[in-house]
Amino acid sequence: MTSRAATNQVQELSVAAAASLRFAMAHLVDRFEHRNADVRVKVTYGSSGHFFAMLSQRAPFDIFFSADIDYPGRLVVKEYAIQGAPFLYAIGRAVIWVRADSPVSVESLGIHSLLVPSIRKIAIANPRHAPYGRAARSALKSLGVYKEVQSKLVYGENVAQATHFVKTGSADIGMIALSLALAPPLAKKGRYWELPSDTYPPIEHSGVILHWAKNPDPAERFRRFVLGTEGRTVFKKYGYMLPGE
Amino acid sequence: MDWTALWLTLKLAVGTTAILLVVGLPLAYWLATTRSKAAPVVETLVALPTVLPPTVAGFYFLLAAGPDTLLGQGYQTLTGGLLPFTFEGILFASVLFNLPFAVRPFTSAMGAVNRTLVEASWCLGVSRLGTFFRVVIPLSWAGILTGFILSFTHTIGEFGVVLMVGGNIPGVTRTLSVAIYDDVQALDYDGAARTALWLVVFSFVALSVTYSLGRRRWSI
Amino acid sequence: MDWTALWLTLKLAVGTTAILLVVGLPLAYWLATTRSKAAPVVETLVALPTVLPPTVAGFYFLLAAGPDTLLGQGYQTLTGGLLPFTFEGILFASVLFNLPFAVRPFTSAMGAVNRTLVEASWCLGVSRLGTFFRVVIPLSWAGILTGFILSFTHTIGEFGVVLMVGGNIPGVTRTLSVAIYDDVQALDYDGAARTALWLVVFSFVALSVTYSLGRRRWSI
Amino acid sequence: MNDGLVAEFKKQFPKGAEIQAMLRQPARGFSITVLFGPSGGGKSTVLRCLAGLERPDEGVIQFEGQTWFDGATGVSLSPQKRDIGFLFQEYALFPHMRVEANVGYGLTEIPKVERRRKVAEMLDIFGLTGMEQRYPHQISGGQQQRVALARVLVRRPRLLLLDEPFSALDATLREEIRPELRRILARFAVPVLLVTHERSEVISLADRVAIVDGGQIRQTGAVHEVFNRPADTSVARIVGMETVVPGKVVKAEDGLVSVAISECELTAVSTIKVGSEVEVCIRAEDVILQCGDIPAASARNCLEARVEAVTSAGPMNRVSLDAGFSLTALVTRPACEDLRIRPGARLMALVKAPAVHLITRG
Amino acid sequence: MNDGLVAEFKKQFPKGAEIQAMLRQPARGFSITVLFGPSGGGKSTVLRCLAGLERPDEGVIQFEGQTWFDGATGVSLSPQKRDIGFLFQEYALFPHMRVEANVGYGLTEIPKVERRRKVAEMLDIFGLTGMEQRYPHQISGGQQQRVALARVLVRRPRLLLLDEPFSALDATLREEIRPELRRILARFAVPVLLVTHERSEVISLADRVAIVDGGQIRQTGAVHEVFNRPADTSVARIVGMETVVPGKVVKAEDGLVSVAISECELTAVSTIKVGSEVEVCIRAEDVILQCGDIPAASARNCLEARVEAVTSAGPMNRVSLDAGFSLTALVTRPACEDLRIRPGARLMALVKAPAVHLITRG
Ligand SMILES: Nc1ncnc2c1ncn2[C@@H]1O[C@H](COP(=O)(O)OP(=O)(O)OP(=O)(O)O)[C@@H](O)[C@H]1O
Ligand SMILES: Nc1ncnc2c1ncn2[C@@H]1O[C@H](COP(=O)(O)OP(=O)(O)OP(=O)(O)O)[C@@H](O)[C@H]1O
Ligand SMILES: [Mg+2]
Ligand SMILES: [Mg+2]
Repeated sequence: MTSRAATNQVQELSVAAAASLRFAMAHLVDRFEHRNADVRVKVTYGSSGHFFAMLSQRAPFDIFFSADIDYPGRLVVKEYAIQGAPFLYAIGRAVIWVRADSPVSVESLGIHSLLVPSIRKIAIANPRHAPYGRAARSALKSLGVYKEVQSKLVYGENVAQATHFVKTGSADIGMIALSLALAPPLAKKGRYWELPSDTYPPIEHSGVILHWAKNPDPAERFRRFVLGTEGRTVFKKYGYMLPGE
Repeated sequence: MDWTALWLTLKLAVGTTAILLVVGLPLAYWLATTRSKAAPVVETLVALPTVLPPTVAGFYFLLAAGPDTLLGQGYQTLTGGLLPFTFEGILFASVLFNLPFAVRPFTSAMGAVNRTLVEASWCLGVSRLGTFFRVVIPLSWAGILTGFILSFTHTIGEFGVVLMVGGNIPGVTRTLSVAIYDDVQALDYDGAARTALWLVVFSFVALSVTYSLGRRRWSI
Repeated sequence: MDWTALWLTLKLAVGTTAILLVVGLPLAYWLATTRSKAAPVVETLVALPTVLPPTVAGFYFLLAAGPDTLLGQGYQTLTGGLLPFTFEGILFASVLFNLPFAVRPFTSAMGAVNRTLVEASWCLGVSRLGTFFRVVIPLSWAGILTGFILSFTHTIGEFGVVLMVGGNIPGVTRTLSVAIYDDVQALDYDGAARTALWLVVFSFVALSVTYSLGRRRWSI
Repeated sequence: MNDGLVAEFKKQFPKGAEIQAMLRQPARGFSITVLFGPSGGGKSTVLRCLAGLERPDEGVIQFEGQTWFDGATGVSLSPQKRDIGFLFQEYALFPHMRVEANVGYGLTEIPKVERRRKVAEMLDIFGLTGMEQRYPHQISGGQQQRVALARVLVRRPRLLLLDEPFSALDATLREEIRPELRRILARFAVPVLLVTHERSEVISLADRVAIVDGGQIRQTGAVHEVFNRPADTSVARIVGMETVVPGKVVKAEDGLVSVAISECELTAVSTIKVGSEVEVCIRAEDVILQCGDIPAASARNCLEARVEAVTSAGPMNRVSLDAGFSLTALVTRPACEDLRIRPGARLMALVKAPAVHLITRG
Repeated sequence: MNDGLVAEFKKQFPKGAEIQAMLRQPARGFSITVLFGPSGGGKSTVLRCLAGLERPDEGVIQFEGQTWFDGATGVSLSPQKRDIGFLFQEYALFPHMRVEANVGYGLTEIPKVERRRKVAEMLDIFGLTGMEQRYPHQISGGQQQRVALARVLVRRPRLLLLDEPFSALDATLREEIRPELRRILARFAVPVLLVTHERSEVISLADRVAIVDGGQIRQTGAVHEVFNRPADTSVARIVGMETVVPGKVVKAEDGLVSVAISECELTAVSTIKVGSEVEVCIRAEDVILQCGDIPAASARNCLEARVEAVTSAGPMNRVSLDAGFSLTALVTRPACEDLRIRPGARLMALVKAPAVHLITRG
C-alpha cells in the first residue's frame, strides 16, 4: 500500500538543460528535491541546438533550460511553450582561459594575452550558433584584436569543445564561459581573465515550459525555484550574472 | 559505471545486428546474384545514409518520422505511438544507418561463393532456401562476420543518430556512447575515461572471442 | 554550396581511402594468411576505435597527439608542427578511425581466395608481391570495393572526429559534413538541406558508377 | 507417353559453340547410356541442360511423360524438381563440410540413424572408410571424386547424370567400383547418362552409346551397333576399330565360359553366369589370321572365316570377316600379301580367350 | 654433386597419412620419371613437397647440387626459387584471366610481342586456338586441363612436375599431344616428374617409373625393370603383367620396323627411325603359344621359346618364357594342359606386329 501511495505521489520532472549548465543545475536539482520530496527531477544535458531540433518534434521534456534566448524564443513562436515568453534565468560571463601550466599570465595581460607570440591557436565556440562563440567574437571585435587573431582561431562545436581544445593542450588559450572555468573539474587547472561585460552583448540564458509537459505543476514549481533567491544564489556561485543585476 | 546505459547499448547493438542479419542477408543475396539493372541503384541507396553527418541524418529521420508526416501517422495508427524518442525509434534509425556496414560485406562475400557449389546443392534436391542456409551462408561466413562486427561496433560507438532520434532519455534511449559523450561535454573527463575503458575492455573481449571463434577450419 | 568545403571533403575522402588502401591491403593480407596467435588481437585493436563515440575518440586523439605527449613531441620535431587543427591531423585521425571499415572487408575477402591459385602463381615463378597484385587483389576485388566504399562514404559523413581534431577551420579542416552540421545547429535548415542534397546527389552518382564498374565479368 | 527420356534441344553460347542434342532413352529402369566423344565436344553441356543448370535456347526435354523444358511454352523445371543426381566433372564438393556431411548432404528427410548407416555403407563401397572426418582439401584427387560419386548415389534420384565419374581413378579401383555401381544402380532401377572419354569405359559400361562431337550427337544406338557400323568417318575415328557383338553365355566352368554368337561359340575368361546376355568385344589387333590346318595352339578360339573386305588403315590393313558374325582384324600389309587375304578368301581366325571381353548388360 | 634430383623425405599429415619418399633422378637433361600408383597413394603429396608447397617433416631435397630442403638445417627454398613448372591435378586456372592471360601469366620478363607469339604457339599445339578470349569457366574440362598444361610448358623451368596432365583428355587427343610434349620437353632438356594412374601412360611416357602406394615409394627403376621384376606382390598387382624390354630399331620399311632384342628380331608397326633405342612392350595376353610347326600366319613374330615358370593367376596361368629375352604370356589353364606347358618345355610364341609396342626414349 505504501509503495503504491508513494508512486502515486512522486512525480517525475523531465528537464532538458544546456550542457554548460551541468554543475549549477546539479546543485539546483539537489536543493529542489530536498525541498520537494514529491518530485524527482531527471535532467538531460545536451546542446541547445539539438534540444531545439528535438523539441520541434515534441521530444518528451517538461522544461527546457537553454544557454541562449533564441531557441526558447522560437519555441514560443511555434506555440510549443506554455507562457507567451521565455523566462530569463541567468546571464553568462565569458573569460579568457589558459591552463595552469601556461607561460602566459592571462590575469595581468588581459586581452593582450591573445597576442603573445607563443600563442598559435585560440579556441572559441562556433559563433554561428554557440552563444559564447558569438560573445567571444564581439569581444574580439570591440577590443580591436579580431583581425590580428582571426587566423589563429579554431572553433569548437560549443563552448565545452572549445574548452577541450585548451584542456588537451591542442590550443594554447581559449575564450570560454566563466561557469566552466569555475566548474570543479577545471577550477584548479587553469587561470582566467574575465572579458569586460560591455564588450559583448549579454549571453542571456532563458527557458520555457513545454505545453505537452506531463507534469506542468512541478515544472512550474521548479521554474519558480530557479528564479527565486535560492536559485539566484546558486547561479551566482557558479559564475553567472543574474537578470536585473 | 552506468549499468542501464550499458544494458541499453547492448540491447541496441544486438537488436540492430539481429535485424540487419534478417533483413541484410536476403537483400545481399539478391544483390549478389541478380542481373537486374536495378541492383547498383539499390546498392547505392543502401549506402547513401552514411554520407550524411549522423546528427543530420538523425535530424532528417526525426523530420520524416514526426507526427506531421505520412510515415509518422502511418506508424502511429499501426502502433499507437511515434518513433522519435523511443527505443524502437533508435533501433529503427540505427538499422537504417548501419545497413551498408552489413549489406556491403554480405554482398561481396556472397558474390564470391563458387556458383558450381550452389548448383551442386540444387542437384542434390536441396531447395533454394536450404541451399542459402547450408551452402551460401557458411561459405560467405567471413564476410558475414565482417558485416556483423562492423555494424555491431559502429552501433556501439554511434551517438549522433541515437542522440537526435532518441533524445538522450536515461533508461530509454541514453546509450553508453551518448553517456560518454555527455561526460566529456560536462568536462567530467575521469568519468568518461572510466566508462570508455569499460566499453573498450568489454568490446575487446567480445571481439577477440568473435575473431577466434570466427576463424574457419576448412580451406577453399 | 560551400565549394572549398566540398573540395576539402573530397581531398579528405580520397586521401583517407588512398592511405587505407596502401596500409590496409598489406595488413589485411597478413591477417588473412597468418597463423599467428596475435592476429585476432590485432584485428580487435583495429576495430576498437569504432566502439567509441567519434567525438570522444577525437578527444582522446587530441590528448594523444597534443604537445604534452611523446607522440606529439615526436611529430613536432619531425615536421615542426602539431597534428591538431591541421589537414594532416584530420587525415590521420580519419584513417585511424576508418581502419576497420577497410581492413575487415579486405581481410575477409582475401581469406576467401583459393589458396591453390596463390600456389599456382608461385610455381609459375611469380614473386609473393607479384602474386599479391596479380592474383590476390583481383580475386578479392569485391571485398576491396566494399572496404573502399564503406570507408569513403563513412569519411564523407563523419564529422565528430573531424570537428574535434580539426577545429572547424574554414578551408583547412571544415568539411562538408561539418558545414551541414553547423547549418542545422544554426537553424539554417534550408542551407543544410541544399548542401545535403548536393552531397547525396554527388555520392549517388559516384557510388552508382563505382558499383557498375565494379561488377565483374568472370565467374568463380 | 511414359517413355523414359526424350530430349531435343539447342543451346548457343554467346561468342561460343552451339550445342545440339537429340537423345532418347526409351528403356525405363536401369540402363546406361554413355555420352562419348572428344574433349570440348559438348558432353558436359548436354548433361547440364538435362539437369536444368543450363537453359537451352529452344527444344523440348521430357522425362517419363513430365515436361522438364519446353522452349515454346517457356516451361523450365528447377533442378530440384527434376529429381536427378548430377556428378560434376569438377566434383563440386562442399569445402566447409567433412566427407561424411558431404555424402549425407542430400539426405535431409530421413532419420539420422538411417542417414548415418547409408553414408557409412557408401563410404565403405568407395573405400573411403576412415576419412569421414576429413575436409575435402585433406583428401586426394581420386578420393574427392569418389566422395562426389558417393554423394550422388546415396540418394535415389529418378535419373543419374554422371560427368566423367572415374577420370581420377586408377584401373584397379575402377574395376572394383564399376560392379558395385552397377549393383546399386540396378537395385534403384535408375536410368543413367554417363560421360566419358575412355573407349574401354564405353564398352564396359554402356548399354547404349551416343557419340558427341563438335557440339552434336553424331550417332546413338546400342554399343555394338555404333562400334561396328559407325555412321560416318568422324564417328569411326572416335570409336576406333572394335568388334562388338551380342551373345549369350551357354557354359561356365572353372573361370572359363562359352558364349554363343549366332552359330559359333567362343571361349572367354569370365565368371558370368550361364544364360546371361552379354556384349562380346574383340579388339581388331587381337585377331590373328592363319591359313591351312592349325596345330595345337594356346588360342582357344579358332574360327573359320571368310574375308568380306580389306581396307587400308595406315601401315595396316583392316580386314572385315564373316565368322558367323562380323569380326574385324587388323593385320600388317606384308601379312596380307603372304596370306593372300582378299575378299572371298577363306581362312582361320585365332582369338585368345582373354582377348574376348564379355560385358553383361542390365 | 651436380646429379639431378635427390629426394628423401617424410611428411606426416596431422591425423592423416604418412608419406615417405626416396627418389633419385640421376640423368640430367630430358627424361621422364613417372609416379604411378593407386588413388590416395601419395603421388600428389610427393610432387607438392618437391615443389615447395608442402613442407616435409624431415629429410633432404637437392636438385643439381642445390639444396631445396633440409630438415636438419631448416633450409627450405620457396617455390619461386626452385624454378619448377607444376601442373596441379585440379588445374588451378586463374578465374579472372582469359585463356591467353592465363597461359602468358608466368612470362613477365620477356617482351610483349615475344610473349604473344609463344602463347599463340602453345595454344595452337594444344588445339585451343580461337579460345584466347574466353574465361576458364567458359571452356570445357578437357580444354581447361590443356590450358593449364600450356601455362606450365610455355615457361622453361628447370624441372617439370605434372600431376595427371591428361586425365581429362580423350585417347585421340592424348596421342596427338604426347609427341608434341616430348618434342617440347626434349628441346628444353628439362627433366620431368609425371603422375598418372594409367598403366598405358606409364609405358608410353616413362623412362623411369616410381611405384607409389600406401604413402611409400615401393620401387623405382627403368620401366622394363619394374614391370618385369616387381619387387613385391603389391607392385606386381599395380603394374600388371607386361613384357617391357629394351631394343634397337635395325630396319624400317613401309611403316613396319624390325627391332633387335638381344639375339632376336621382332617386327612392329611404327615409323621410328633406324638406330633408335626403344622400349619394346608386349602385353602378356597378346602372346599366343603353339606347339610344332607353324603354318602361314598373319602373326609376324614367331619366336622359339623355353618355358621358365608357370604361375597361377586367377583362371589363367602366367607363363614366363625365355625367347632370347624374357617374355610373359597369359594362357588359359586348359590350354596349358593341352600344350603340356611346364618348365623346360619348348614351344613357339606368336606375337602380331601391332601388338609389339615401341616407345622411344630421350
Ligand atoms: N560458358 C561458355 N561460353 C562459351 N563456350 C562454352 C561455354 N561453356 C562451354 N563452352 C564451349 O562449348 C563446347 C562444349 O563444352 P563442354 O564442356 O560441353 O565439352 P565436353 O564435351 O564436356 O568436353 P570435356 O571432355 O573436355 O569436358 C566447348 O568447345 C567449350 O569451349
Ligand atoms: N591435408 C591432408 N591431411 C590429411 N591427409 C591428407 C591430406 N592431404 C592428403 N592426405 C592423404 O594423404 C594420402 C595421399 O594423398 P595424395 O593426394 O598424395 O594422393 P594421390 O596419390 O595424389 O591420389 P590421387 O590419385 O587420388 O590424386 C591420401 O590418403 C590422402 O587422404
Ligand atoms: Mg566436360
Ligand atoms: Mg593426386
